[in-house]
Amino acid sequence: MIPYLGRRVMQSLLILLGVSLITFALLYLLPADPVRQIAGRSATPQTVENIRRQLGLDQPFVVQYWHYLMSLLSGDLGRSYIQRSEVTELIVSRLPASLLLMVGAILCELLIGLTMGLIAAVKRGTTTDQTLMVASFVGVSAPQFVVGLLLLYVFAVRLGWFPIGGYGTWRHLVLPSLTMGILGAGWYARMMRSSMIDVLRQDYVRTARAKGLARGAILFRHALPNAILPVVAMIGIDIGIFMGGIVVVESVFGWPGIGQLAWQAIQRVDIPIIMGVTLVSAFAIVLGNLLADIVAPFIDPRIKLR
Amino acid sequence: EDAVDPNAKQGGAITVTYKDDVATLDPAIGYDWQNWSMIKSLFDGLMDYEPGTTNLKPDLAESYEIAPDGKTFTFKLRHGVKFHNGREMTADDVKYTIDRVTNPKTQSPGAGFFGSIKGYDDVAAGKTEGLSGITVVDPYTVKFELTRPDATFLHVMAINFSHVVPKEEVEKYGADFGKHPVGTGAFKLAEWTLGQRIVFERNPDYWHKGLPHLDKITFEIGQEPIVALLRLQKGEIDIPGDGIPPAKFQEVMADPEQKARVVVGGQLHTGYVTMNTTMAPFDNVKVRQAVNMAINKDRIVQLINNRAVPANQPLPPSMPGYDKAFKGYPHDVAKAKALLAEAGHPDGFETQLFAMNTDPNPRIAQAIQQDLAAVGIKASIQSLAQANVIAAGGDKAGAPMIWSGGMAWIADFPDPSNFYGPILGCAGAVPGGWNWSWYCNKDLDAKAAEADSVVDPAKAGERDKMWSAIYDKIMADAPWAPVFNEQRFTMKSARMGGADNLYVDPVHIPINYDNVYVNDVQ
Amino acid sequence: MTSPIAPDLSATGRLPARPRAGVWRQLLKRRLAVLGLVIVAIVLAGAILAPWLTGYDPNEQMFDGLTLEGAPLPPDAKFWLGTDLLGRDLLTRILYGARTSLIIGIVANGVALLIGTLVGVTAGYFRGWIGSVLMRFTDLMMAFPALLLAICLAAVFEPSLWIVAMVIALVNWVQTARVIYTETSSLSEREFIDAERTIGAGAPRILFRHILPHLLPTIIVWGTLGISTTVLLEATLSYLGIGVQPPTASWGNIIFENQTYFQAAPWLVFFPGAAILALALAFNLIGDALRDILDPTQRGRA
Amino acid sequence: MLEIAGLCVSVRGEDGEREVVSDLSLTLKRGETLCIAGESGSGKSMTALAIMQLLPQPAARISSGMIQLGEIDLATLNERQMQRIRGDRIAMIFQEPMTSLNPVLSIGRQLTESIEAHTDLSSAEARRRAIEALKAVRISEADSRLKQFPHELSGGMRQRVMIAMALALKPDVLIADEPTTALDVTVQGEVLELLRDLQREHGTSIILITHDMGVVAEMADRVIVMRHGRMVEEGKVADIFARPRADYTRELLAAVPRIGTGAGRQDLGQTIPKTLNQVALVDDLHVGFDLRGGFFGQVNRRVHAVEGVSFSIAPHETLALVGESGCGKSTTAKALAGLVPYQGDIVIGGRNLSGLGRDERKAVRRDVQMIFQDPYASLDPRMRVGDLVAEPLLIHGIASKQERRERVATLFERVGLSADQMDLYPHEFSGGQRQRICIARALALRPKLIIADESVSALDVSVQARVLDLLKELQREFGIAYLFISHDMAVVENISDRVAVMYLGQIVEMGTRDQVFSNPRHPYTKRLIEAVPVPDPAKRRPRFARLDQEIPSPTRKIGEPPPKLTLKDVGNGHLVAAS
Ligand SMILES: Nc1ncnc2c1ncn2[C@@H]1O[C@H](COP(=O)(O)OP(=O)(O)OP(=O)(O)O)[C@@H](O)[C@H]1O
Ligand SMILES: Nc1ncnc2c1ncn2[C@@H]1O[C@H](COP(=O)(O)OP(=O)(O)OP(=O)(O)O)[C@@H](O)[C@H]1O
Ligand SMILES: [Mg+2]
Ligand SMILES: [Mg+2]
Repeated sequence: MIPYLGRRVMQSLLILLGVSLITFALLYLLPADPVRQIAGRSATPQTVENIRRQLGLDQPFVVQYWHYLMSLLSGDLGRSYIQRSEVTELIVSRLPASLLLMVGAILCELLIGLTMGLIAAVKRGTTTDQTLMVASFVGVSAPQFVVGLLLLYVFAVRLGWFPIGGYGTWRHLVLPSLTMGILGAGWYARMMRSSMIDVLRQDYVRTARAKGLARGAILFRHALPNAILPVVAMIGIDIGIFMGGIVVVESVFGWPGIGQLAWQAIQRVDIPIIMGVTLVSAFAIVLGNLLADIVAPFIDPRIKLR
Repeated sequence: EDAVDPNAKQGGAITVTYKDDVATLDPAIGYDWQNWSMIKSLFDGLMDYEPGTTNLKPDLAESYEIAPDGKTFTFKLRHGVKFHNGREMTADDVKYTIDRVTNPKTQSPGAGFFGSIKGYDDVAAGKTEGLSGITVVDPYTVKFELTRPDATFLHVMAINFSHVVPKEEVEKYGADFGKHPVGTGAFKLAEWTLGQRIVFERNPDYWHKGLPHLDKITFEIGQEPIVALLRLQKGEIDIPGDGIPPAKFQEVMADPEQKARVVVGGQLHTGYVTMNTTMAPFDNVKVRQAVNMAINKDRIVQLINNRAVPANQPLPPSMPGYDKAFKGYPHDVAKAKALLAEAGHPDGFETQLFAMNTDPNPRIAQAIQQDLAAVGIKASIQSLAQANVIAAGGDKAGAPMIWSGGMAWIADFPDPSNFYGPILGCAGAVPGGWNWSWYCNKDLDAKAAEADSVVDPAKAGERDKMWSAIYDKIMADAPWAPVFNEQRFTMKSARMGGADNLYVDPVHIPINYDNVYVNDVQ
Repeated sequence: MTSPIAPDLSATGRLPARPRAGVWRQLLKRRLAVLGLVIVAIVLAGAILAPWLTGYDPNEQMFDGLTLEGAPLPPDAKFWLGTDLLGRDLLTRILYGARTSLIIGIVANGVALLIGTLVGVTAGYFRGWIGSVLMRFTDLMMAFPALLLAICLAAVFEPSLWIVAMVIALVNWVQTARVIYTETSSLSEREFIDAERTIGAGAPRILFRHILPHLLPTIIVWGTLGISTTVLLEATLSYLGIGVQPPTASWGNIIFENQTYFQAAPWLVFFPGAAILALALAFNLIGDALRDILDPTQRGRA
Repeated sequence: MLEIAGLCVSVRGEDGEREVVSDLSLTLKRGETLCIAGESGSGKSMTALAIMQLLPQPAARISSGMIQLGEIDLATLNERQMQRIRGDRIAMIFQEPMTSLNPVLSIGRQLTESIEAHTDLSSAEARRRAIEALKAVRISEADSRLKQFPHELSGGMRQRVMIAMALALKPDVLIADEPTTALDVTVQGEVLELLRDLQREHGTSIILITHDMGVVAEMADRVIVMRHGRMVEEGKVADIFARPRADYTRELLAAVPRIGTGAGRQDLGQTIPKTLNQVALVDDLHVGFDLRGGFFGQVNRRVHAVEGVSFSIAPHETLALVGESGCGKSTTAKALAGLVPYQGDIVIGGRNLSGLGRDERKAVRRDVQMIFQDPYASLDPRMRVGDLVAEPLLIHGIASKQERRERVATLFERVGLSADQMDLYPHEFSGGQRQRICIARALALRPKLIIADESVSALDVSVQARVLDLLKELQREFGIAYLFISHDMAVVENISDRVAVMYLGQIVEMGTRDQVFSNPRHPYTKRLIEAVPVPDPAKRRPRFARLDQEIPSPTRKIGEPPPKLTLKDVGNGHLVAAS
């Protein structure tokens, strides 16, 4: 376990290094000048040059990246060009909200998706099954912005069950999590269905029935843990997909997470923030995959960490 | 001191929402429309404008004196003005403030505004620190010496970059001063939760007695405009800072109750299409004129739900120097075609139209595209992120045509010169500049300099005329096709009080925080 | 389980060629698959025949297409699906938009699938250093925010439909590669692959004739799910100004341009949304059927 | 105890319903063992599943008949009522111990849950009962085993756990569906012994389904023989073996391989001298699998799967490789077939495999073909069998398309299939047919050596007999040499010329068939032979001595290779390891 972790952590660090290098290079190649964004409309060319020099953006790429890497090692993500705050501070202040949303969303999608998949698998071939599978497709195909606004309109404005956007209590969390979750639920429902159908065919399910176990015990104790393994592996991938959706959902619900931060930074070419958020999200993805791999042996003892 | 609104009630709190983060509240750095007016409430400058108007008035300065040659400005400071930290503001602070803004280390985007002060060049080049042109005569008198007469100097003393900051606080917080702003303004910062909320509370020691009216302003950040409007309709907030979203505009205007809470006003804004005068075929004035005639401005205004008025010249109507008599180019397809034929393009030509990618700009670009197609010009649209459009515009061979919307000119200060220098003058026609039509007319540059040396406030009318002439001449060369001047539609909650012009204040967007009040207190 | 035994060979005494062309016929025997085929056919026909199907130009901003206040018109006899915010006929735009969306949903998604499969299969079958390098690269790409990559790529190249399609392909292959990798590694442990090796089969043969057919179900699932995600990703890119450029219509950008109007003008979101859903569902129905048909062990099951 | 009358089970297929069990009646008395024998697909499992009401849904159903357990007619119960019967009054052990236990639940959990489901015992008591059950099936350290997972146990232990699970609640009836087919002879012996013990202690009635007549002879009180869903004969075990009435029963008994009857083979083993023209020569073969661990994933342990094995095979000769599961038989075969890297020398047809170029190796490959243990797993399920058989020809560029097709057709006929079956898929064949397809495929290239790795273990006796005959026939015809791997000593005795016994990666005894079978020297060989059940109820063996410890593991730390055994010639080339 420990050696395995050590190896994985090392690999993860390499991946993060790679991500930082590629991102930095891409941003360097971007045909948009961050300094002109900072300087704004009335700045004189001299002002622009001054700012460029101050930020070290007149240096060659390698030097810039080296400097970035060095300060990164000392835990410094730099200072935002536009917001002028420490990137670390900006990210730290917004990360909890995003993590909360992520947890909420993953819970939602697992809850909805797995339930749908489970029911569909058990009722395989029936109308229920077909309806659920069409529903899962709707989930995958619906634009999140529209879903979010619809939920907001119906449940917050019309019915008043939840607050209209904002952050704070669990009631604020429900609608954004649901919006995020609907997309993933579609994926999980399909995966769960096929893996459950597979498992229900297995001999050990028949053994369980032969022992006279109740249906619930068979489904939840015997079938589910076996069927859920591919789903767990998917959660790692899912975090990556999540990072894409977070931008839209956070902005619809006024959720103070890093998605909005990233979005604004991209719009304004605020390179330190883009770098920071990229690294954080890469970290989350790497961590998610690592966790999925670490959890797997607990679900299926046959799997060895290697 | 101005009179205070006698109907105003004291106290109460309001909530304003914004979609984007508030960047920084450091007056030397903050330079977007959102923090612009917030900074104005936290800090004060030597000069200011009468609320709801574009009329200059002394602010921290009690009075000022302009030498006859227009090169020396002496300001007498108000006594007993205190920073939020309790210390009294003096002339040293004024000098410190301007020195700081012009110091390259500060990275202020507004440093260039102070270019006329003596010693600026040395400071900008990093040779010295501190402008030789600013002298502290006594704690309540400060003198500015300029290298040339500058009629806009009083406006410069009113823009945020010159708002006075206390040295000790700046040094205490260093680069984080923008997160811990301390000024002399009507409000002081009470709370800043990154990404969520900023709270201003009333400055009880504000030198302008009776102001501000509100005890507290809460800015909620990260709210989608549509959601903000829903919340306004439910009475949860008072001002949606990003305005009425287009998708909801008609719903609001169709409801008399809601419509009554919408204040309409002009804005120091012009939306225009630039044509790169160094690039064929736009190097031919006839082609540029043809484009001016091809665009159906009424249709475009209709597209954006009539939230603008068609424009015919660079200056917006509420700007001094606006030429009411100027008729501009009419929408005339036949004539446009004829001009194109004269220019040697009877069958039109192919070109590109750049535009920023946020609604409604792509739509407007498509409308322009269709209008151009009607005269034979096939323009393909490049709808890009703001930064990319700006980059393309600053490259001489980058963009033949740019629709300016979304990045368009909102004046820094209400003066006709502000529409010339960086965006139409030779100074801006450099790589990385903002003169996207690369129009450089040395003659006009000279005329502009001449107009700006008319410093005497008494001759303001004369100066405005000079500027009108300049812009008329520009329109003859037609580097731009002005399209419309955006109107402001500010919506407020029913409890908000104060004159309407406070809600469409030309220099405070969305509203003038210092002077508005709420009706439901006491 | 048993299916009717192959044809009679008494006639000539020679062995007849075996019946291969069955896939189409089998597909046509399934009701749901036929429904899927019909939908795809309609979309294809709509895309190809668009100029003859409507009397409007997709980009023509009609004067009578907007109210005086500049609001779009709801569906009526003149504009069957209503008009958009520029006063253009929505039906016409959806028909023309099908061209873009089909290219994205089929070509871009297909290329992504191809890359993903290639990488996954290579890494899963060969293992060794090629495998590690490929999978580490996949991990890297997975950890990389796709949107950012898309933005940068699209900003470096000039946006055009084909660039957009390639950008989408370049960010979308990663998940497929992961899944295919896992499956290939377990497949190559199967005994019949060993059996192939003992008769001297080379890697290309094993990969193409034996491993690939077994990956088909997975490829089909990810392929069909990918249709709606890529079409929507194109829309997101348009929204960022790096998708297909206006006035070219695509289902995704129709939705994105108009999504804030979902209350004021619901038809602008509903119809293109329904189109995406129908296309994705249709491919899913066909894919499900194909999966069964191509899997001989599933023969004869309903 | 249990009575079945007129049971019909039908299965819905493409072309309507088909009866797979027709009009079956039987009674089972308390404490009795009833064996159901019959060929594959005769409806044995369906009968068992029908009793348990576990027929595969929705395809199969009981179309008529009644199943009476005591006073209750099981066929009329609903699912909930049936849950109470299952496990409690009727328990079942399934064919496949490897897949019948849930891989993600601990043994303890799987044992206690059925106890908890059927009794009001507290969880501590249930646990105690579970431990008792484990002890009853003689699993050592039952306490700590509860925490283990199925994959941590050997096949035999898993099957014992299955039995413990079935017996924990002391059911009235135990149905065991081929409980030992997948196991080694030695383990099979242990399991059967165990069933007998338990029956003696609890008086359980057992329905034992098997196609192994040896097992039937060993276990049964009464026997039912089934074919095509119908009972063809029923009677006391002694009667059935001594005086079979039905033709099919006779056929079945005739097909049973018996130790000591392999005399039909000419004794080539002694007459062929060790010459240079051996088909295959293996000298000091080593195969190890490195296991990684540690911080950097370095190799720290090695599975010594094959440790210094040497043998040779002459044309026309069959060398049998026998030994328990995991002793390295398959690995040896794989090394020969070029599927795993190895150390040592393998010479095929005079060419040493190491040091050959790519093309030469491909050419050698033509001479060595392999038939795998599981015919289903070794055929690509998505290819038509005709294509599969033609594939070797295609790869080696032999014959035109039309010729290939004709050759394949000939091969099909040669192995007893019809040419019109070429367009079917593997799953459309029975196990025996599939194995014949594999043989046809191996023959396509006219190899000099065929490696048959447990190629007949999974087949039922009649099919097995047919396949073995086929192999012998082909050998006579083409002079093919076989390396025949099996753990079934009876089969080995039947087909082999010489026998090598492997234990923990090394050969412990090697000699001609007669030397090994009539004069086994090594204790391990003796044990293997003793474990084979004799298909004659009159000759029931005395109790089979169980091994209490597990088989030692071939996995060792790096740098600690296992001790090397030296083989001693005890006369006429009969090699035995000193022990
Ligand atoms: N799920 C199913 N669907 C359709 N037919 C089936 C199914 N399971 C078994 N059959 C058919 O039912 C018949 C009886 O099968 P059964 O499993 O009882 O045979 P068996 O005697 O146990 O054979 P074996 O010795 O191979 O286990 C066979 O013809 C088989 O093809
Ligand atoms: N790829 C591998 N990696 C690690 N160990 C392996 C591998 N293949 C086989 N082994 C180990 O090598 C040993 C010999 O295995 P092998 O398959 O040769 O046994 P066998 O005699 O054929 O047994 P069976 O009768 O069960 O087929 C076993 O302990 C097995 O676990
Ligand atoms: Mg069976
Ligand atoms: Mg083996």
